Formats: sequence, C-alpha cells, structure tokens
Amino acid sequence: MKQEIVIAGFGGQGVLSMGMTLAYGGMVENKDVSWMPSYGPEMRGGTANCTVILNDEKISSPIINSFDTAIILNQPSMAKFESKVKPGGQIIYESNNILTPPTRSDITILDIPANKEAVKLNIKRVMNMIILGTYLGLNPVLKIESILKALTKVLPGRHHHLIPINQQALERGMELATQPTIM
Amino acid sequence: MKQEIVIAGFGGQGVLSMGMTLAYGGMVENKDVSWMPSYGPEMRGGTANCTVILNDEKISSPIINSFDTAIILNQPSMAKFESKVKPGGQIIYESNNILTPPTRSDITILDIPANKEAVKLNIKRVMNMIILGTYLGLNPVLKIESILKALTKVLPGRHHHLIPINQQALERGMELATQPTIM
Amino acid sequence: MSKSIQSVQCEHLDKMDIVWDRPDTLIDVPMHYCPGCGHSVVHRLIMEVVQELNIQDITIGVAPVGCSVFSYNYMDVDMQEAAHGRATAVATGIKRVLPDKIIYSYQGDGDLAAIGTAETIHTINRGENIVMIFVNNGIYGMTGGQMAPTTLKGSVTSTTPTGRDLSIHGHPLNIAEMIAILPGAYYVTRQAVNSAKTVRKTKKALLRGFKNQIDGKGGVSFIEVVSNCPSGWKMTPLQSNKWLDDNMLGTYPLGDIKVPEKIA
Amino acid sequence: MSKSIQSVQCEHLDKMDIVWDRPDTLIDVPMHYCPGCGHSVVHRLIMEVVQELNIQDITIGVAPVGCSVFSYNYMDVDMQEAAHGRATAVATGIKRVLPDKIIYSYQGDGDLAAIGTAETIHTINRGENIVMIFVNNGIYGMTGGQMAPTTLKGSVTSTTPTGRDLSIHGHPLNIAEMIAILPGAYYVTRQAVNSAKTVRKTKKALLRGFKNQIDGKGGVSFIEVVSNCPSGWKMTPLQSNKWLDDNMLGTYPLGDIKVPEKIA
Amino acid sequence: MAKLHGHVTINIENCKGCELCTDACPQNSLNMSKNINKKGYHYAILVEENCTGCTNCALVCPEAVMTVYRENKNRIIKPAPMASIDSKNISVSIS
Amino acid sequence: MAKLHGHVTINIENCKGCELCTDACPQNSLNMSKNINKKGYHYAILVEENCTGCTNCALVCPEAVMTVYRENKNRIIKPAPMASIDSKNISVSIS
Amino acid sequence: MKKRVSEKILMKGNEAIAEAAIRAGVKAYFGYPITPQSELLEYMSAQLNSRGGVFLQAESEVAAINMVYGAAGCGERVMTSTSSPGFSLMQEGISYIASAELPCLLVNVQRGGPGLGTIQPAQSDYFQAVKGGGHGDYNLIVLAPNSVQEMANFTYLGFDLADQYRTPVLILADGALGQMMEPVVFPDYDIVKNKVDHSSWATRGKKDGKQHVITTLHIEPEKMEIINNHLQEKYRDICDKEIRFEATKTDDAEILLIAYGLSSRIAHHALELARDEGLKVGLFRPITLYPFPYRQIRALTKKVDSILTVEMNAGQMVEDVRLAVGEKVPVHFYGRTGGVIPQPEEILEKIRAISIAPQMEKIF
Amino acid sequence: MKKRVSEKILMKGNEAIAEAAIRAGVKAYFGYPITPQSELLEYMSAQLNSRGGVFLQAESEVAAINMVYGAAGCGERVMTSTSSPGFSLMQEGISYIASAELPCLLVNVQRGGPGLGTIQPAQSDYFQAVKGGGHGDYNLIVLAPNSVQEMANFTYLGFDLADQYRTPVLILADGALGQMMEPVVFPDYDIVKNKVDHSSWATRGKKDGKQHVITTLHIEPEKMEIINNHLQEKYRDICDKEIRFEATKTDDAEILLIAYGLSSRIAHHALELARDEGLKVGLFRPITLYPFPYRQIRALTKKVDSILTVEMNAGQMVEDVRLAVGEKVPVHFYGRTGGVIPQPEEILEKIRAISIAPQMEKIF
Ligand SMILES: Cc1ncc(C[n+]2csc(CCOP(=O)(O)OP(=O)(O)O)c2C)c(N)n1
Ligand SMILES: Cc1ncc(C[n+]2csc(CCOP(=O)(O)OP(=O)(O)O)c2C)c(N)n1
Ligand code: SF4
Ligand code: SF4
Ligand code: SF4
Ligand code: SF4
Ligand code: SF4
Ligand code: SF4
Ligand SMILES: [Mg+2]
Ligand SMILES: [Mg+2]
Repeated sequence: MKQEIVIAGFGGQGVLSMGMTLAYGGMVENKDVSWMPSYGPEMRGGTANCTVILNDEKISSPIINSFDTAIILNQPSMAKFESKVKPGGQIIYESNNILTPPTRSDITILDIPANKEAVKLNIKRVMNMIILGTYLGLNPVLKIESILKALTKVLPGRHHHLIPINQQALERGMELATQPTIM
Repeated sequence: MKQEIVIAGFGGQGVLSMGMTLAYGGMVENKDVSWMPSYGPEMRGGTANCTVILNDEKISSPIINSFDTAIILNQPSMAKFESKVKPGGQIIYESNNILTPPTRSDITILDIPANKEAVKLNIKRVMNMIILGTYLGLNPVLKIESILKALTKVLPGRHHHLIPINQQALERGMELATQPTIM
Repeated sequence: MSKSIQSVQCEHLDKMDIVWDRPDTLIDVPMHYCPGCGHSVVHRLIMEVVQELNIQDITIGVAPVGCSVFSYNYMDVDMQEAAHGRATAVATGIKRVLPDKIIYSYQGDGDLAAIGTAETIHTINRGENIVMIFVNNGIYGMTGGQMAPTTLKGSVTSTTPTGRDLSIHGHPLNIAEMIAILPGAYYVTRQAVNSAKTVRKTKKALLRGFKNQIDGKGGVSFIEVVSNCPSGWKMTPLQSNKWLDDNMLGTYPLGDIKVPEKIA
Repeated sequence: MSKSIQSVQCEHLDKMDIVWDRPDTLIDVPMHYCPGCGHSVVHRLIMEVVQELNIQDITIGVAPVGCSVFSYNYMDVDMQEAAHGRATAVATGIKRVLPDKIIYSYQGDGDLAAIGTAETIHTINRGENIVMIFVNNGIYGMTGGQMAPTTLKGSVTSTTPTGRDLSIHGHPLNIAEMIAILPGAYYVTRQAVNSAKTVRKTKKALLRGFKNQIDGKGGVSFIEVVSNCPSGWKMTPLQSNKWLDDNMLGTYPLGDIKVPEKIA
Repeated sequence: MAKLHGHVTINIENCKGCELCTDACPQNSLNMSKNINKKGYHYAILVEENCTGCTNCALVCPEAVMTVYRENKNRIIKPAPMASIDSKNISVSIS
Repeated sequence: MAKLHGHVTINIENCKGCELCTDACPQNSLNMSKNINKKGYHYAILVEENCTGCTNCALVCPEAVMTVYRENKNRIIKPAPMASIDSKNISVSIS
Repeated sequence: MKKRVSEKILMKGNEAIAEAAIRAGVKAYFGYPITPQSELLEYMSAQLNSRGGVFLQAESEVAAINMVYGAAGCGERVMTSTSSPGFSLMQEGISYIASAELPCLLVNVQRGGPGLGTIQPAQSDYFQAVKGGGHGDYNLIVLAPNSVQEMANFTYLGFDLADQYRTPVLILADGALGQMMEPVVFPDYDIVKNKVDHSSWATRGKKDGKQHVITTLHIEPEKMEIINNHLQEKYRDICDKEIRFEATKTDDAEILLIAYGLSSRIAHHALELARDEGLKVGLFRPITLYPFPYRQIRALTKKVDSILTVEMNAGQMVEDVRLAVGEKVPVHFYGRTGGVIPQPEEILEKIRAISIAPQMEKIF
Repeated sequence: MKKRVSEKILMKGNEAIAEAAIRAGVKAYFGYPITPQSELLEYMSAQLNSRGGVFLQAESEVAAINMVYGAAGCGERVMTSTSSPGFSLMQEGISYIASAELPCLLVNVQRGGPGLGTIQPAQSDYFQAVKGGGHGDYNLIVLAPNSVQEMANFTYLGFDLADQYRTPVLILADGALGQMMEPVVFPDYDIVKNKVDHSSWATRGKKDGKQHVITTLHIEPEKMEIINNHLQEKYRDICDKEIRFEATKTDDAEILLIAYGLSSRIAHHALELARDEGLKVGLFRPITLYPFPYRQIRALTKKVDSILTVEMNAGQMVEDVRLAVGEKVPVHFYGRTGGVIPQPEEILEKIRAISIAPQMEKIF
C-alpha cells in the first residue's frame, strides 16, 4: 500500500516535524518512506509544507503532485492544496485557522478543532499530534507504537519527557477521527 | 616572394622594434606582413624575440618554426635559433655579443660588429638599425625609403628627429653587407 | 490603501494634520520580511529620504543577495539586483556611466563583509561618490541563520551551534572602523533601527549621505545600520530589539565614525 | 658553488671567518628576477630565518601569482603555488590541517591588496597563526607594470599613462594600517630592503614573525616589505632604491604598526 | 509643554503583529487585538484616546502601516518634499 | 674601534650587474668589471683591499653571490643555526 | 570519535553526505552557506570538530575552494560543498586543483539558474560539471546519486576515487536530493584501509631532504603539454575503468529512458506508469556522468527503437547521449527548467507520443 | 573625440579590439591585467577617457564582470577582457548577465591551462565558452576571429549582436592573435545608427513613472521557467540567423579540415602544403562557435570522405563536429595542448595518414 500525504501550514505549526514523525513511524514498520519539505528563504507569513510517502514497496519518485491526504493548518495552504487531493482522497484541517472551508465534493473532508483540544490538554504545541492522531484514526496505516518510537527519534533528548503528553494528544486525535464533521 | 625572419636578443636591444620597423616597411610596400613577439613575464636576462613574415600574397599561418633569416643579438638566442634556419638560409649576428659563433655549413653566416659601428656613429641605440641595414643589403626585399617611412610610424613623435641618424645607421649596415665575414 | 476600522474612533480627523504617513516612494505591497525585521524600516527610511530630496527619478539602487534581495519590490526607484557580495561593484559600474545619477547600494553583513569584502574595500578606496547602506544583523538571515562576519562572540547560529568561538571562527568584524581609515570614505556612521530614537537618527544619517552625493562630495557615504533578525536570532521582535541594545551595541557602538574634515 | 677569481686576491682567507654566506636553504640556482629586484632579497631573508630557527623541515610556504610565482625554485622548503590572490586562503587550508607546521604566505601588492583583498582581511580576522609576507612594490611587476592598489599618486604605470589620478583610480591603499585594527593581527610591521640597514631590520622583523608563530601566539604576523621594481618603474636598480626612499616611504612609512600588547 | 492630541490609523491587514509599536508608544495607547487578520496575525489597535501623535509607533513599524494625525498648531510635518532638486544640475535647496 | 680586515668573494657568473653592492659598500671596495659574464652582465669585483667585512654588500645583493670573510677576533657570526627547535614541541631556544 | 552502529536512520541527503564524509575520515571541510546545501555545512559545523576534523566557514566560495586546494595539497581528505552560483565562483580554483592533481571531494547541490535564479532543484549545471566550467583541458569524476542512500555511498566512493586517481571528484546532486529525507544505512568503512598514502608528493614539511611543491605553473608550453598529456592519459584510464550505470527493464525495452539523479527516479515512476499501459519502456541511468557510459548506451541502441532523455534543464546530457547514439536511433528530449521538476505524467505523455510516431527529432 | 581616417595600420590584435571598441562607442571598459591580454586594457587606459568613455582597472575579474553588469544594466555599451584564469573567475557574473539579458562584449584571449598553466596561446576554453562555464542554461554568442583585422571587425559585430539580442557576446581569441601585429583597416562605423535604444528596460532613473528593475531572481520556479523558455527561444532565433563560417576549397575536397581562430590559419597553411602534394583538402572554419554551424558541416559530409578537426586543446570542438557529422564520415582529431601551437607540417602528416587509411577513429 502506498500513502501520499501533504502537510501544510504556517512555519511555526510543527508541519515539518509532523511529517518527519510520520515518515519515521513508517520506517519503524519497515516501509519505504520519503519526506520532502518545501524549503527556501525564511519568509514568515508564507506557508511551509512537506510531503510524506509511505510505501510497502520501494518508492520510485519522491516528487509527487497529487495526494491521498492533505493535512491543512492554515488558509493559504487550503488555497494551494485543495485541488491537489486525488478524487476519493481526504482533507483534514484545523478548524480555527480556516475561514473558508474546502468545497470539493469528491473527497472526504474533516474539520478538527485541534487547537482547542490542545489548549484543553494544556500544551498548545501538541496541536500537530492531535491532527496526526486523527489522520491515523482514519487511515490505520501505522501503529501508534511506531509513532511513539518515531518520536524518540524526532524529538531531541531533552523533550523526551513530553512523549506521554504527545501520546495523549495522538489518542485524542484518533478519538476525534471517529466523530468528525464529515461534509 | 615570402620572407620569414626571426630577430632575437636581450630585451633591451631593440629586437621587437627592429621587427616592427621591418613589418611596417613591408606594409608600406603593400606586402602582407605579420609580426609575432615572444611574450611573457618580464624576465631580464632571458631572451626576447620576434618573427616577421613579409609576403607578396596573403599570409596563411603567422606561426612559423623555421626561418629564411635569423638575426641574432646574444648567445642564448644563438643556441635557440641556429638550428631553425632553413637550409640555404642565413644568420646575421652581432659580433660582440656572441662568444661561440654558429657552426652550420649549409647556410650563409654574417658576423656584423654593429655595436662598435654604433659607437662610431655616437648613438648606441641604433645598433639594431645597422643590423637591419645589413639584412636589407643582403636581401633587397624592401626599399630603404619604406623603412624610413616605417620609422615615422614606429618611433614616437618625440624621437622623429632621430630618423636621419637611423638612416645613417641603415646605410652603414648596408655597406657592411657588401664586405661581411662570410664563413 | 484601505485603512481598517480602529477600536478607538476619532471624530475630527479632518481637523487634524497628518504628521506621519507611509511615503509614496515605498511601494504599497506587503513586504516579505519576518515580523519585526529591521530591513523593512531601513527600506522605508531610504524611501523617505529619496522622497524628501525629490530624487526618485534620478536614483538607482542596487539590491544584494540576502533577505533584502527583493527590495526592488518595495523601493520605487530603478534598481539592479547584484550577485552575492558584488553590489558595490555593480554600483560602481552604474555610477561610472551615469555620474549624474544618485546611486546607492544596500547590503547585509554577509554580502558586504564576507563574500563582498574586496569590492567593499576597493569601492570605498576609489572614493566612488555613492551611498553604501550596510544592514548589520550579525547573521545570514536569508539562508537560515548561519554565522556572519559580524556575529558576536559566543553567539549561537546554525554554523556555530556552540557559539562563535574566536579561536576557530575569528572575531566580529568592525568593518566600518576599518574602512574609515581609507581616504575614499567621506562619511562613515553607525546607526540602528531598534527604537523610535535610533530610527530618527538613522534617517538623519541617510539624509546626510544622500546629500553628500548630491553635493558631489568626493567619496563614499557609508551608513551602517545595526539591525535585528528575530528569526535568525530565534527571538520575538521585542526581545531582539532589546538584545540588540544589550549585546550588539557593545561591539558595534552607535555614532559617527568619520565625518567630513575630521576622523572621530 | 663555484666562486670565481677576484681582482683582489686574499692570501690568508683560511685564517679568516666566513661572516656571511648564502644560506643553504636558498637553492643554489640563478633567480629569474630582474637585476636589482627586491624579491630576491626577501626570499633570501626568509630562508636565513628558516635556517636560523632550524625549521626547514616543518615549514610550508605559499607562493602567489606575481613575479615571485616561481619562488619555490629558490626557497628550499615545501611550497604550494596558489591562485592569484588566494595565497592566504591556501595557507589557511594548510594550517588548519597541519597546525603544528610553520606556514607562511608570500604575496605581492596586486595579489594581496587587489584581487586577494577579501582573503587577506579574513585570514587576518580569523587570526590564523601564520606569517604573511607582503612585498609592496607599488606595481604589477609580473604582467608588465600596471597600476597596483599601492601605486603612488601621480605614478606613471602602463595603465595610468598620465599618472595615477586619485579621482579616477582611488588612493594608494595602506592595507597594513587598515588590517592592524583587526584583533587577529598580532604583529604588523612595515620594512624595506633597499639598503643594508633596512635589510637588517627586515630580517629581524621576519625572525620575530616566525618566532611568534612558533610560540603559538594567536594571530597573524604581517610583514610588509616595501620593495622596488626597477623594470616596472623603468629605472636602474640604484635609481629605484633611491626613488623608494624619496617617494614610497612618504606614503608607506617604515616601522612597527602593531606590536603585541600595544598598537603603535 | 502641553501635549497635543493625536490619533493613529492602522492598516491592520498588513500588520504582522510584531508588537514593536505597542512597546514604542510612550502613552501605552496601542495594544494587540485578540483577533487575527487574514494572514493570521494578531494586529495592533489603538485602545486609548491619549495618543499625542508623537509618531513613535509609526517610526518603528516595519510594515509602515500607520498614519499619524495630530492637532493642528499651524505646522505640518508630513514627509512631503522638504527639498527640491533640479535633476539636471544636481543641486539641492532644503526648504 | 679599529676596523677589522675583511674580504669578499663573488660568484660572478650569477651576478646581474645591478650595482647595488658597489653603492652599499662604505669602503668603496667594489666596482663593476669592464668584462661581461656569460649572461652578458658587467659583474661586480672587489677592487680595493680596504674591505672590512661589514657584509653590507652581501646584505643588499639580490643574487646572494657574496661570501664575506673577516679577521677572527674570536667570534663567529656565520648564519648557522642560531636557534634550535624541537620540531615536535615547537618550542624554541635561542642560543 | 563516537562509535556508531550501522542502523537505518532517516536523514536529509545533505546530512547523509556530511555524515558519510566524517565516517570516511574527512580532515577538513571548508564551505559557505547557500540554499539548498546549507544543511551539509551546518551538520559539519555541529559534528566535525569533535569527530576528528576541522570545520571552517569560509568568507566566500572562492576562499573555500582555495582552502581546499591548500589542505588537499597536504594529502589530507578534504571537501567543500555549494550550490550552483557558488560552484561557478569555484571554477578557477577547480581548474587549479585538477591541474595540480589534488584529491578532494566537491559537492554541487544544484538549483535553478541562470543567475540567482531559484532555490528549487535543477540539473542545469551538467555541462559545467562534465565539460569543465573552468579553463583548460581537465575533467572531474562526476557522480550522480539518486537517493539519500547514494548520497552517502558516493561520498565514500568519491573520496576513494579521488585518492586513487589524485583527482577532484564531484557529487552532482540537486536541491531535492539535498533536502529530502529517506532511510539511510551507513556501510562500514575502514578509513585506514582506504586512505591512500600521499606523503610522496604532499607538502607536509620537507621530508627526507626532498622538497615537495604543488604548482600548476609550467611556463614552457612543452612542459605544460606534458602535464596535459599525463592528465589526458589519466582520464582515459578513468574512462576505461570507472564507468558506472544502472539499467532497468532494458531487456525488452522498445523505448529507452535515459536520466540521472532525481530525474531518474521520476523517469522510473513514468516507466512504471508506461509499463502499466503495456508500453515497453526501459530506463538507463548514468551514475558516472564523467566518465560517461557512451559505449553502454550505444550497445543498447541495438535493442531499442528510440530514446527519450529526461533532464531538469534545457537539454544538456542529451548531447552526450547523441554522441553515444550517433544515428542509430532517434533521440528525444524532455526537460523542465528553472527549478521546475518534471512530473511522471508529463514523461508518460511524451513516451506515448514517441510510441506512436518514433521519428527523428530535428536536432540543429 | 579624435577623427581618424581609415588607413591601414599595423597593430596588435589586443589593440585592434580596443580601438574598434572605442570606435563602436564603448562607454565603459572594466578589466584586470593578465597576460596575454593586458595590451587591450592598457590601450583603453591610454585612450578611452579622452575618447568619450570611462576606463577603470578593477580590483579583480570578479569585480570587473560585476561592474560590467551594472553599467550594461544602464543600457550602455560596455565590455571587459581577460585571459583564461580570469575568465573562470567571471563565470558567476556571466551567468547573471546572460540571465538578466544584458548586452555587453566579453573578450577571452586564451592561454594554456588548466590552472595557472602557461601564458602561451591555447584554445582550451572552448567548452567553457560554448557550453556555459557558469551555472544554468544559457549561451553566449561566441565569435572566433583568426586575424587582427577580424579582431577589429568582430568587435563591431559583437556590440551590434549584443544590442540586437540583449545578450552577452564573447570574442574567443588566443594569445597569438592578441599579441601579433598585422595590418588592419578600421571600417567606418556609425555609432548613432547602430546603437540600439535600451531605455525601455535599462535602469537610468525612473522614467515616465515606470520602475525598471534588473534582476535574475525569480523565486517561483514556474516564473524562472518562463525566463528560461524565453532565453531558449532567443537562442533558437540566434541559431537560425547568426551562424557564420568560412569554407575554403571545399568544392572538390576529399579531406575536410575543420578549425577555428588561429588553428584555422595553421590549418590553411597545411592545406596549401597538402594541395601542393596533390591531396584534395578543404578547410571549414566556424566563425560563430555559438551558434555552431552544425547544418553547414553536415551538408559537407555529403562531399568529403573524412574530416580532421584541428584545435589547440585536447579535443573540444571536435565533439560539436561529431554531433554535426553523426556517422556520415570519420572524424579525426589533431590537437596540441598547454600553449603549444600545432605546426602545419604536423597537420600535413596527419592528413597524409588519413588519405591513406581514412578509417573511423575509436571515439569512446
Ligand atoms: C555566490 C553565492 N553564495 C551564497 C549564496 C547564498 N546566500 C544568499 S543570501 C546569503 C547571506 C545573506 O546574509 P546577509 O548578507 O547578512 O543578509 P541578511 O539576509 O542577513 O539580510 C547567502 C550566503 C548566494 N546566493 N550566492
Ligand atoms: C585570476 C588572475 N588574474 C590575473 C592574473 C595575471 N597576473 C599575474 S601576476 C599579476 C599581478 C602581479 O602583481 P603583484 O601581485 O604586485 O606582484 P609583483 O609581480 O609586483 O611582485 C597579475 C594581475 C592571473 N594570473 N590570474
Ligand atoms: S530572516 Fe532575519 S533578516 Fe531575514 S527577513 Fe527574517 S528577520 Fe529579517
Ligand atoms: S618586473 Fe619588477 S618585481 Fe618583477 S622581477 Fe622585475 S624588477 Fe622584480
Ligand atoms: S503616535 Fe505616539 S502616542 Fe500615538 S499611538 Fe503612536 S506612539 Fe502612541
Ligand atoms: S509595529 Fe506595525 S506591524 Fe508591528 S504590530 Fe505594530 S502595526 Fe503591526
Ligand atoms: S663587506 Fe663591506 S667593506 Fe667589504 S666589500 Fe662588502 S660592503 Fe664593502
Ligand atoms: S649586488 Fe650582487 S648582483 Fe648586484 S652587482 Fe653586486 S654582486 Fe652583482
Ligand atoms: Mg545579515
Ligand atoms: Mg607588485
């Protein structure tokens, strides 16, 4: 099975590390993976994104232009990626940051109040893990243990004590996946 | 008719300007001409040389490796060019500056005491014109008027008053051509 | 420009004077700079000066490679975008063929004081009659926060992860002081843009620099502006402006370094 | 070396001491320099110092592009011939991988102060523990006498046929004074080789520079040697040495510019 | 010297929420909005009526989004052409 | 101080006739030969017996063709290793 | 030096080169920041000084390449890395290094040009890399990885080839390979076994009375020609022994894709799509761009009907392909420029077109 | 400006370029000394300031090319000149100039490489000149004079082409052409008629309210691709219209010599020697190296039996000849390197050998 995901938002929203966690999780489960960031001069206010491919076989091209899933964390990214989701694919987005929701009808669309939920968990920074949880809830391509193992790689040592709270966030996200606002 | 000449000596002996005068003279007589200097970092004590081609037709290659005439003003140049004179060609050299004279027997060799003669004329700097005179005496390829006209081009304006003494030197050289030490 | 509604309304705006407004010479588009970045302020000040001196139509600017690489999108004068480090060579080329035009170069510290060092020194040494604007933020902002020649001792950057170690990376380079000894440097000053007060002074320095050129004073007017890089320094804009005060200015003290007819 | 017969014979040479002889470290071949050229003297002095400090086997020199490009034919130490202007970058590369070796760079004024300006400034600013030898003859000797950054005002060269005009070509560049303000410059001095007296002093300066490096003193020992270029200046060697005294030293005064622990 | 009465208007869509203006205001007249603009930034707003029109906020604002007003005491400091330059002769007269 | 008696020998084939030595000699002991060497230069020669072995000529000679001798007053100044360096520890002792 | 086990890790290509270089015993890294290669420099800055080498951020690419010259002249393993504009600035230095036969590793993580261009991936420095962007007759060994794993592997290989042939070796990558993360395993590498002893020529202080000189100046043309003849002989030797390539599904292929680096990954994807449609497509990937696999490509012209070269430029390697192919089969080209990455679907489209009308393209 | 009559004068090639440039109205010259081109710089230093332009000796070739960028960006006629190592240093700047489409004249008076090499004549920067020594997809128009007269003529032509196509033009000469003197006549040149008005894009102060910007940065790859497409279109246009060459005795030729610049003179001499021996030899001389006369060479393959390319390098233009010829006839190569000039007799020898056994050479 092959999963092609794009994750997009503001620079500070943990977009790149969410992608890396996913990729590392795939590697833990012996999938071939690739992670490709948008890169460039630091221009805050612009968008950052990364694409992740998880594949049971060898990945040929790491460069992809359409996606099974788009995880969208701000409005400019919605404008950029809505049209690039494959028919039958899905968009997961953070409610607070999106003023104009997507309008496509040939894909699944999920609206997750991850920021609010993160505030509830008392750590704003786990917003991205909530969304990732939702993604995994909807697409059980990786085990949560693999993601937790991935976090030990992605998080610097001094942040390893945060893994439990990240786990909580992932689990909350998976819960939300079962009760999404599907349009 | 084509004439291929090399003129070689120390940097300060007027080697390059002798060649230029010859080339300009050729141009005055509507020959095709080319003048090619040895060039490089200033290393006194090394040799300087130039090759001059005078041709009634268009010159194809300006790069030549053997010569009808070699005019040699110092010992290192003799070592370098003696072997490059075509059989039947000639070497004209300045007596004072050559300790070991050339030994080839298939060419004409002339030994001109141009330095001494120049001292006699009271201007050391016309040594090269004496030699040039000898060359023209032996090889009447250009008229002396053409050389004098050439000098008005080659000499900077402030030296034009020296043209008469140069003429004297040329003429003395031509005289010497008629009484050379031919070996 | 659409001015949005404010929380505090003012009933009699029409009876008030506009005492400050965005200069017309600053193109009315959002800038790409990070929030709080000093480049934006310097751009605006240059354009204020160009407007006040009424030289917009005879001014040609040279943009560097660095965060201000896009500055021609904001400064409404003819501009050339130079290769990394070569802004003053480009400015020289322009000034030599158009000596009657007003030329300025705009460079960051990596551009002016690292890769462009030779061009910087020789442009000044030739005494080109131009304004050189040097935005010193102690870091390579554009490429993601690597050490610049002007990075302070001990500062952590992405190529000095344990802080700039003088014995390995050398010293913060006081290039303004260094070039001030050149006869071709006509006016050398170091200013900042981290407060209203410093902004006012920088504006004055820029005005002086451009006037020097207009007056045909022989030599470069070199205006260093110590600036922040919140992103590269990994600080909020407010923190960065304070850090600038507390740390940068020790190594790069503000004030005139060389003024016409006397070396300070 | 075959010593030739002298006009004045000495019967009792065997009872005398040799008080001066060609150093063994100077390879016994004729040099390619023009008669009277100061490069030859500087080469010899470096080799005398290397010999006296007994560091021949641990010394690596860097030759420039300029008349001294062939200096490895004369100085009997391991040497690298650098691209034009890059001798100190090359020296940095060497010193960084072989910090225990004694490294010197040797450059002319075109090499060090024109095309190599950036490398010069930054090598010094990094405080590389090397000796930089700078032979300032105010001209591009090698390429036939073009203007150098250090060419004097009014001097005729093949690219300033009517004399160096400051308003076109800029000012003679006092690079030693300029780099002396850098903390990475440990010892900066300007000497000459146009008389026995100046030669003696240059030797002392070189000795001091190499000793600084051996002692691991942090920073560059920068030794400028004002020298002649009889061919480029179109003078006899004697005239050139006098001209140097009368003209060069006004712009480039001799003496220490920066000595450890104090700035002169 | 009695303080003059002033006012500022802000182009909030171009504000990047850097907070430099609020910090620079000697009157504490400015604050950051709880709302965000289209780019996602909490923008600056005038929250007090005590603005003196000192222009500090405008001077430090990187985005040049301020317009500052001040009671008219018969002088105008708007950065309009203060100097005029004859572009041909490159001579300047400061007015 | 009474002047010591000295002498110089010259490798005339490598002399380039620059005349710097003759100019530098305080004793006027040197002169340029009327003859030329193989390279074509008029070379320097010692023409007077008043040489003091002061080494000036050798110091200025670009071609390093001089060897200078001086009467022995129990000291040797030959530029032999004056310092020795332990190449491993890079420490120097000047003797 | 930290002992590291050979586990699989997720890494950027830029970092993989840096890590591999450290494992290969690189003694000095000199470089200057430029996107999209800065992570390589940054990794070195964080690691090299504590793992047996020296990291130095140079004042420019010109300084960096000349520092490499100096350190390589001492016989040490040294390297630099940059991206396109920086690589242009290094051309004089590279010509010197090639002329002086100094072993070292160069990395160009290409971006879109010409000029300042973009920072997005490109392959438009192919000519510069293989024909010599600097002056004079010289060549670099040019290795073109197409995965993060190969970024690591070719770093080892690059140092080894550099040592073996006393020649600069270039890893020609692109922004995508530099920036993307893939799993990578660092093979064991025996520095002691692989490092060639250069003490017979390197400048490390006069050894046994013999002076060593590194120079590229041979003022007599006849002497310079000897140097050139020696270099040309070395290049012929390299062409004989060091050609590397990869052939995929070429056995039954009618249409042969030729692509290197990132393009070869995309071309491979296109191949999969085409095979799905029943089109008999193969892929030939030059791994060494110099020496170029002329003979190997020519051999394949006996089997295939036509060739489609895919590059991220306006058509550069395709000239070498044409030189190899001569007039045996038609050679087509598909390229995108300025940092735009060709899509597999675009290539597929081109393949379909060729499969219908495989005529010769107008070349000149 | 002094009025000069069109008399025949004896001049060095370097000086002829300088004089022609001044007559063509060059407004600024920026350069740095290097043998064997320094006379060009020196001539400019003596003449340009008093004849309507500005001479400036830059601190380096890097500075010089960027001064050219600045001045050319103002729409003025500007130029620089250098020799091989200096030309390598200019590569970044040249890539910028090509990308920004700035008209200007560049001169490379080649010498033997690689590295510092020699100062003797060579042609080993052919690849650098025609394939792009800098990064990215770009080309220069490359003119190859073979006489002092052409040094002058091509200077006029170069400025005109640069203006017409908004592109840098390179005169690729060599040390011999630069140093030698031959008679030269400067044709009349009408600056006013020939100078193109660049005020619609040049930066000369905001005109009519329109801001002019010279930039090579287009951070969106899609925009950069548009620039590239435009450049490629321009290059195709140039290839269509601007190919120049000279064919000598090709009508009955069995062996075709192909050579440019100085080599073509030597090859011509060899041709004379060979014809004297009854060997039917012709000579094809590319005058524009870019655009290269592929079609014209290919057309000749219908007539000749074999081709001998002569260069002062290890074999560079011969690749373009092979691209042109395909497999029509055997292509042979004779070259000398490092500043050694091939002798007519050596070429004759090679011609004789080919005339006896005109078999295909092993290429790869
Ligand atoms: C030749 C070359 N080398 C490197 C770069 C990459 N580069 C772009 S901007 C920059 C440094 C910018 O730093 P600075 O000049 O301080 O400007 P800032 O962004 O801090 O304002 C570098 C190294 C380049 N574009 N070209
Ligand atoms: C890149 C490059 N540019 C120019 C040159 C030509 N060149 C050789 S030596 C030299 C200048 C030498 O002058 P200087 O450094 O003062 O040394 P000097 O000969 O006076 O001792 C120049 C410009 C070169 N070899 N390489
Ligand atoms: S990276 Fe730094 S210098 Fe660049 S825009 Fe952001 S804050 Fe400003
Ligand atoms: S040209 Fe000048 S510097 Fe060079 S060797 Fe001759 S005198 Fe010395
Ligand atoms: S003008 Fe002055 S008082 Fe008014 S809001 Fe701005 S800073 Fe505050
Ligand atoms: S300074 Fe300007 S950009 Fe910053 S918060 Fe205030 S109004 Fe907004
Ligand atoms: S040693 Fe002194 S006295 Fe003797 S010849 Fe030399 S300079 Fe004259
Ligand atoms: S100084 Fe040396 S080279 Fe010069 S004349 Fe005297 S001995 Fe000869
Ligand atoms: Mg900066
Ligand atoms: Mg010099």
